[in-house]
Amino acid sequence: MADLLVYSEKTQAACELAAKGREFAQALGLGVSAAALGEGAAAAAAELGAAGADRVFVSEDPALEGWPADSVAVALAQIAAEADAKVVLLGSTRRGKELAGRLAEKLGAGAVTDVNGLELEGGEFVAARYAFAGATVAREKVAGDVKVFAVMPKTFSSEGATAGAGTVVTPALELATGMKVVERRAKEGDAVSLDAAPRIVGVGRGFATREDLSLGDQLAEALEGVVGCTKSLADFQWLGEDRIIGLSGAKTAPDLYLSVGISGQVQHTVGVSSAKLIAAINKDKDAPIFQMADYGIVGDLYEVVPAVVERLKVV
Amino acid sequence: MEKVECIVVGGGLAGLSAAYGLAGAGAEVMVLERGDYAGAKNVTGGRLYVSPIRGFYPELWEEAPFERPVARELITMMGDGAHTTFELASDHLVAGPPQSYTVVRARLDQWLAEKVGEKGGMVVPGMKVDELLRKDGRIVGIRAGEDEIGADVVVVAEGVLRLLAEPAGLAARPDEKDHALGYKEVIELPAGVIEDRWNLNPGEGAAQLFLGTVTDGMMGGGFLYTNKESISLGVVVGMHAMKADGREIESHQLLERFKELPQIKPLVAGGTVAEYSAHAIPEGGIAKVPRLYGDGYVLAGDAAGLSLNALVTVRGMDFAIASGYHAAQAMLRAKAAGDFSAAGLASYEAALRDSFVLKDLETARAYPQFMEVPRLFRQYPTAVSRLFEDVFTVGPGPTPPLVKKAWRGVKRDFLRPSTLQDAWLARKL
Amino acid sequence: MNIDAKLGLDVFKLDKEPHIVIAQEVCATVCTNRACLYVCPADLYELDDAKRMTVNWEGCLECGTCMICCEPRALTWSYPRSQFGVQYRMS
Amino acid sequence: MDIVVCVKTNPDPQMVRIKDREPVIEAVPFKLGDLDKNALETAIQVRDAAGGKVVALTVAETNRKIKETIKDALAMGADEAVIVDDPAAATLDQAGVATVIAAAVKKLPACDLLLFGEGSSDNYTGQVPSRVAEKLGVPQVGYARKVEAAGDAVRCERSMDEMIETLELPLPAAVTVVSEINEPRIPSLMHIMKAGSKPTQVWSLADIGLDAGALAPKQEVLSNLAEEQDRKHIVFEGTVAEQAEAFVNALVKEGVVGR
Repeated sequence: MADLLVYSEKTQAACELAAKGREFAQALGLGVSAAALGEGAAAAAAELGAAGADRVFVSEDPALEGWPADSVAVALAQIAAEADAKVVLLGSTRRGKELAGRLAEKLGAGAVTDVNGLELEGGEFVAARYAFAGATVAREKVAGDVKVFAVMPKTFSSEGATAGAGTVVTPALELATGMKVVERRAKEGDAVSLDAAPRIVGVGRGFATREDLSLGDQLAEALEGVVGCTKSLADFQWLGEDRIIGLSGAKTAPDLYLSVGISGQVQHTVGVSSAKLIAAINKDKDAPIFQMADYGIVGDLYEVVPAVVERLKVV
Repeated sequence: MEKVECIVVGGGLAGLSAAYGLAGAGAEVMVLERGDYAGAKNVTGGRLYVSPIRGFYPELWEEAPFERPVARELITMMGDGAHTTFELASDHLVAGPPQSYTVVRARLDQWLAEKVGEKGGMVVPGMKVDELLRKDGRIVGIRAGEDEIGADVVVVAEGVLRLLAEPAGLAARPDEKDHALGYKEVIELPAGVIEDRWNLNPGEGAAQLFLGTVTDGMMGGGFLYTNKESISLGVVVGMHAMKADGREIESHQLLERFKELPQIKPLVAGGTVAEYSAHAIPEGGIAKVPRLYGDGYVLAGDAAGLSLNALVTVRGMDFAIASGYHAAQAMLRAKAAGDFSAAGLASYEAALRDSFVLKDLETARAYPQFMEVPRLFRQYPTAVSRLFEDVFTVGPGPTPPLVKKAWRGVKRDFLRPSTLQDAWLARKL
Repeated sequence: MNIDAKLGLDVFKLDKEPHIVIAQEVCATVCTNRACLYVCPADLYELDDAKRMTVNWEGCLECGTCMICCEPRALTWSYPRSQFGVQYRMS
Repeated sequence: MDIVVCVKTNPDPQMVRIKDREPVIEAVPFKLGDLDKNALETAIQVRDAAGGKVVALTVAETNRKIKETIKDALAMGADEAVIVDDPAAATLDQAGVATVIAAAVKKLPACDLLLFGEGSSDNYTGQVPSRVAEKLGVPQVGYARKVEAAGDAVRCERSMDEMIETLELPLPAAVTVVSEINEPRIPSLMHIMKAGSKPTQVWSLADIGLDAGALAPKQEVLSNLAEEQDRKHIVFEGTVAEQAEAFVNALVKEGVVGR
């Protein structure tokens, strides 16, 4: 039986793909295979099964440590052959994107990366992704026997997934990587993970000084969220680059995105357009951010933010 | 020092026109333009009079990316609570080769830069010139960043602010008394809507000027030009007038108020503002035109103060193109003679004196002074509207004869000592 | 439509360094009319809490009106460096 | 070290505007991608440290514009340029572009290091570098923020989601860089003037042994429109306290706070 194959080095992202992949697979009469590779693969197998995978190909081969694109691509190509995969869904993380082209090339497949919407239309996949620096959304179709889609994490949900059999398969892989790891270290300083945060406060040029950003911190604290920023604040070195949201930074999908002092240029908003709820505080009623906001306050952030923080304390 | 025959500072219409002529004749020419492309830093109100320049580079104007030929000319006098519009719709405006076209500089200048390239000229965008190099009283080249490049002749077509010409001693610092601020919105509207609103045949355009309440009585006015699928709507206001006004009206609010006027609002209804731009305009007239050439340089376009606000016709781009053309011709003569000194380049100014450029500016010598008349922008637009209001009014009682109605209005608003004084001044126009 | 929204329509390539610098001494002591506050078509000039003049040069349309109108010549005014500043697309 | 930097010219994305949901690219100038400039800057620095030369390679329809934009790469400091002229370049998909690049690289006398930006400024797919690496059978590292020559290897530091990795790849290798790796130099006037005399070769597909028929795209773009946002657009008015009250109440009601 032909399969739909899902893989991401991030187990959560892989589970999301398995859950949605199961829907696609049912519509197309395919089975669902998942691959779990590298460190911790065995542990992920059960989760993938619960998320919808019928079979989970597991390998902790040392050549997969650190997920080098060359050996992961070899492993996945072998697994895809074994599973007779017609569709491969990858997580569009940095590693996943790097892998997508390489794997697609091995499979002779067309591929779409940074997918933030994937649907079946008349039995054919149509993928959506941003183009022109986020100004537009391109809808693309892939021809050929095998298709690869790298889907951004959080595009789909694994909640309420129908479990698959989760049968563990241990493939015989022949792997080698040309990459030598010199060092791996955790990120220094105030590393944050924006793409996992359920509530994000975005700060921008409306803040006059670096010190004033403490208002944003207070707001984030009151919301139990994290602070992200526009590229310009990182350019000023007011905040680290890992805080950037948008085209040149994180693409997020929080439950709440609250922008403060951000006008809403598309290069930034492309990173939050998948948020469930968008709220904005800006002094300019015509700021483009309000055109994409569910709730807005037109006002001086220096007055509004403290008031909102106070009010949040009594929720 | 690296050297080329000719460096043109500024890829606007003056600079590109000079470069086109030079490159076409085989001279080595390099245009340095600080914008990302020619036209990226340029702003026009919107209209180029092509008639005066059609003879220069005739092959160009046939295919230039103009917006619309102007088939309708409108002038609106705006008073408090009333306005009067004079409209000319004449076949002669567009019969045969049209007299004028609306233009968008980003398109026109980019295209002309490409034409210069096709002739073998080098256009370098994204390159700001920092200094004109002087040696022994002669302009010998330019400095851009750390690079100094020499040239037989530098065409100084840097634009109105003279950030290079003034420190080099070639022209005076721009004075607020001789300059106006022009700024505008480009508002997108479908072609069909534009043609309906201004009663235009498909493809044809309108130009509309507004005097009076637009500038709140300050020297200046409003303008509206129809492009292919947008209109340019803006305000020109004298810098000196703004400062002398004393009420400290923020300049940008004038345009917003203009747009909200009941006469304007329906014209822009449904449109989408797509760009906001501003530029300074030289309005000093012939009296403020500096010496146009010297050892190793010529001045062209706005940098030379070549523009003319004659109230109903506002010109500058045609002067820029003409000055560029004549600059190129003069430099080619200088090259042939091997003399790039002031004497070798003197034919430039002579040619401009023989042409419409300095002749029209000379004819308009009195305009800048006349523009200082405050009544021109406050009382008269209102008075004109009141006069027509009287003429068209039929009241409850017996209506006086038409001539009497008109005469009463003329006597009331026009036959006054101040007005007669203005008329005396206007005789020189 | 307010002025910030209008400027938001324009393309600005932002430099890290300002191209307009105000000589605070001159501005505060010599200037009598503070014309920059109202002549600038982009409304970029503001007095801060300490009544010092500030200019939000990032939104500069490069028209030069402030420079021309500044009587005490308190502005060091240059065009933005190569490849920076406003880039008009339809003006 | 012989370095090949793959560059692509695109309509300047900052200048592209949206009208009736369609991108307007008419009259938008073409320029090298910003990330391509980061890759070029990296190549120039590695060359200046380790010796060798830098070739800028692009796949495009040959016209005056591409010749001018590729000159920007030469002005920045590339030693040579190669334009692979494909009249159908605009419709090639990533697999097609990778096929052309790989074939062109094979025709070059030497290539130790292939550098790319992490994505192009228009589509940003990031696929081409890995496809090229696969076609050439060389290892690859994406998202490098530091690249140095290390003997017959290249050492890269990159920032991944939770960790910083330092990796060494034996040459030849492919590397993509991110924008924070450097500040690309703005070419000086003198360098721009001299760029015109640097060698620029134009190769046809036949020159690199390819046939246009073999490059048929596998991807088809059905539409490319600005997104329609389906949002509530509720703006709270009143005093600051009233605004804050109504705002927080709305967030509570939506279930995003106070659970």
